[in-house]
Amino acid sequence: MKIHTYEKLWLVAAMVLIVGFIATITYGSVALGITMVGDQEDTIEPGELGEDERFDDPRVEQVGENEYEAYVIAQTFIFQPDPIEVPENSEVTFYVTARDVIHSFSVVGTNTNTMAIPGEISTMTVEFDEPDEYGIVCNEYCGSGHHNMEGELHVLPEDEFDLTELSVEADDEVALEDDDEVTLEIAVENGQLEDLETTIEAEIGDETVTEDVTVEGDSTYETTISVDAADLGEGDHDWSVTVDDYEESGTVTVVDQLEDETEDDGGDDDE
Amino acid sequence: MPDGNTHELSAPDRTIEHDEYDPLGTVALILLYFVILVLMWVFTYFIEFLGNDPTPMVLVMA
Amino acid sequence: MRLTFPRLLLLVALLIVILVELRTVLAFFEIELPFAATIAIGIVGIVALLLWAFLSNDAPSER
Amino acid sequence: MSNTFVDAFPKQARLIRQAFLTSFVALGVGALFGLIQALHRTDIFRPIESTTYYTVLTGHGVFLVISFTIFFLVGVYQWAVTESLEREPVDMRFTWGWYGLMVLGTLLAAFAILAGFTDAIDVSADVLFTFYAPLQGHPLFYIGLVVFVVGTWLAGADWFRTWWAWKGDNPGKRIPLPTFMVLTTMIMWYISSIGVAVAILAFILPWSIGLVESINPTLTRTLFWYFGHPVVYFWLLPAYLLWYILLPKLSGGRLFSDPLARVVFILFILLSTPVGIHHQYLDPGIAEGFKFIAMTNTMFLLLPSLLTAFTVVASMEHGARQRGGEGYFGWLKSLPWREPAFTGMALAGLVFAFGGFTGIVNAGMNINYLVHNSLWVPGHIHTQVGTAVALTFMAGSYWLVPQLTGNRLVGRSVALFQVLLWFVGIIFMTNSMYRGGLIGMPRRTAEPQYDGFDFEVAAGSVGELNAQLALGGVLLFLSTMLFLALMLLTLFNHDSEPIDERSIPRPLSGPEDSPPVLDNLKLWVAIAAVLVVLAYSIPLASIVSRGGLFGPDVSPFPVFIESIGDARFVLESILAGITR
Repeated sequence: MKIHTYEKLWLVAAMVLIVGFIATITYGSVALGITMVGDQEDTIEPGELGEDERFDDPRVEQVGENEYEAYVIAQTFIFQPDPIEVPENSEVTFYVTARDVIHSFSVVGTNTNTMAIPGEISTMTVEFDEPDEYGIVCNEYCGSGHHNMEGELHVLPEDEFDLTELSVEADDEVALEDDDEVTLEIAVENGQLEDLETTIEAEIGDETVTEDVTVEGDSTYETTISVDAADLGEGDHDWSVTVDDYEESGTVTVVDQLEDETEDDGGDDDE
Repeated sequence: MPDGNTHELSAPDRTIEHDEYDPLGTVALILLYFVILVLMWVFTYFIEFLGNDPTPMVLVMA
Repeated sequence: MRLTFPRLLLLVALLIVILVELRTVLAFFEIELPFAATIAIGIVGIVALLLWAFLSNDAPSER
Repeated sequence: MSNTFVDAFPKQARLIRQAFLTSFVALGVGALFGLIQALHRTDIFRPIESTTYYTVLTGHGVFLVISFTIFFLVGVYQWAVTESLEREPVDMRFTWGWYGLMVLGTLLAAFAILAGFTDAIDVSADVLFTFYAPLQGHPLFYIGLVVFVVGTWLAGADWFRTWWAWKGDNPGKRIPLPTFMVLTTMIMWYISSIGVAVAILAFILPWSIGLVESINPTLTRTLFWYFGHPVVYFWLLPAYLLWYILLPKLSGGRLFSDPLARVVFILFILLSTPVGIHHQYLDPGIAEGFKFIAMTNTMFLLLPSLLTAFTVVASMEHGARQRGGEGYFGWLKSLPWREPAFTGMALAGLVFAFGGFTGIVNAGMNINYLVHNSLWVPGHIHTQVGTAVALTFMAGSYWLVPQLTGNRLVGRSVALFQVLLWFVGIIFMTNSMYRGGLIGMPRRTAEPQYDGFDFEVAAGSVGELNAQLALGGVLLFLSTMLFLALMLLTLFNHDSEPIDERSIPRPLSGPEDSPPVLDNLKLWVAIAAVLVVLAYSIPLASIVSRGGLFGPDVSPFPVFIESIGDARFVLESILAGITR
């Protein structure tokens, strides 16, 4: 075969170029440890995400000292959870799946980018150093509302980040006659692994009750705070419970006597 | 009439056969292309891509 | 005319293209050329090219 | 006495004219849709709703990359086979038959897509060119695609038949280069289009008409990309054919090396197909190892293109030197830049060379995180298919159409302006797409901005990128319209003769310089088949064993009746609210 010397030279140069490209990619994979989204996770029934313990409640979970896992569902045309909140200086593993059609989970301006395919779970472990706010977009066409599909990822400073959840149960109406008490049943859930030292501050009418508590890691602290209805007097009383930045509030009505049996009297009670 | 629409594809001035032809200009152009490709690749991989953190990694657990 | 019309057209096209790409390259080296400046440079460049091409009595160099 | 193609083969010229006409109609509609998109997604002018954007986008993709390119391909290939074998098809009725099938397929798919513009007909297929299940279009869309592909299969059979007949009359002769290119392209096409045929016939079509309930999205997606990467070479190879065959002639020279041209086309048979997984680097459910293999294959697929760059440029240089060119770069001045057919193809090649770089980035496995599905990707597509291919086809038409009609090209200077306008337009548009892609702007979306965050542009602003994209789109549209107008005028320019005749100069280094094994097509088919089996059998087996042939109970998501989609969305949102 007659090939010009220059062309042979170029053939060699072309091969060098190709091998050089492959070598760069290999360097990224092996030396830097960049991994591809792969087949690490088993498949999942997209119609039964509600029965899967990871995806029944899309959320961020702490699994190690600075290690977190985020379970994310992409569906037409939202991401859950939204926003996703993680602390700075953390390693976060995203588990992403789709409920209906093929979407993507792409953190704008970063290499954190994966397809979200119904039946499959993508995993990506990334490090967040500094506090920042990122947008998340779906970059795979997923139907007529595709352009509205976005979410947010907040990387919070350590002192602003927690996995605390506050819930309060309280009566709407309390009767004076039985020496009843107005009670607030408070549950503080600490999703982080470290103990949470905080103060529960409850206000009912003019009364203030505070309680210093330590909620152990990955557990829930429950307490009940009560005030004599007589001290409050008849009428509407606002209450609120504050734990760190979380607040729950409501109104309790103290009445002379409960009128459970009288059906007509609920008329004003719109709430 | 020589207007823009009637000019012939001009005939070669001379004939050059395979053995007397060295594509020097092609080599010059294509090596220039080679250098540009390498520069663009290095830039895109090491600055654009590796600077686009965070990137999915195998992380050594402490 | 120093250049034939087709060649002039080709050079103008190449000039615009180089300008667009050069601006991107400069931006990578953190030299930001404002939008208006780019257009100004483009117009100056094209006018200069046209003047150079037209303000000459040489015959076109087209073979 | 003129010596054009139409003088020698009037019947074939008629068919090719017809194929080109179909191709150009698709080009016109596709270009109009492209203009609408460029103005809509940059929020400059919005005659349509954002939800309708995706109907336009589907049409733009299908009409341009299926109808425009492939109808032009069959035209060029019919010309190449007829011209280089000096022989008519065995049975011209068969030839018209496959053309008719392709038209029928196009009309069916086009109906399904265009009906999406009106509520009066309960049909639409806003599934884009990639039609990823579980998005579901109207069955007519899929049927149209299948009919179209069958048409192209028969076209290939027709050319093989012509070649076999020729071989009977010319025993022991080497296959003429243009025919060799046609046959090798079609072999690649047969191997690769099996993927999309299986995806549609075995899975998507039965599912879209309700015969099966569920689908494995990863499987149909993988089968699509099994076809989806080689199809880009199906668009590209006719452009390569024109670069190898026409460009040397137009430069005033001869093809530098026939043997290397053959090697290049054989490499495309071997390497085009076992690379499709590089479109799925970010897909879950496919192991990293398979992705790495696809990556190395893809990188080696650069080789034929890099070789082409040398051979074609050397052929042009040969022409320039024969015309008196001197020096390392001075010879460039001796090229026929006033000839639009030449200038168009040369600029297309230049854009292709640099667009090739963006393809390398796409092919690089982990760097794909940076650009996957961002605006970078349509930037790449528009430099490659949208310029290397489209501009070569347009420039080639400036030489071919006079050959096919016997009429002189109207407006040669305008034609030169047209190709330069395209060149400038594509740079404006793709430059902004690349820059937008690098900062994370997604492709395939109707809106430039999101509510919750802003794109951070390193230099300039989002508004500026958008303006540049829209300007490029407008220039490209104007350029297309100029081209179509010139073609129309040339068609009716009866009292004239083309300025050139049909002969193609023989190569500097001819087929006699290469081993005959290059022409052993059966051998290359066998090796290609082995490579495909090696690259795909294990990934496909893994996908099927993971998700099942018909998937992990994935229900369809019809986009052809919009109200259903919306109702479903509301329902999903409520459910999502409850489960939280």
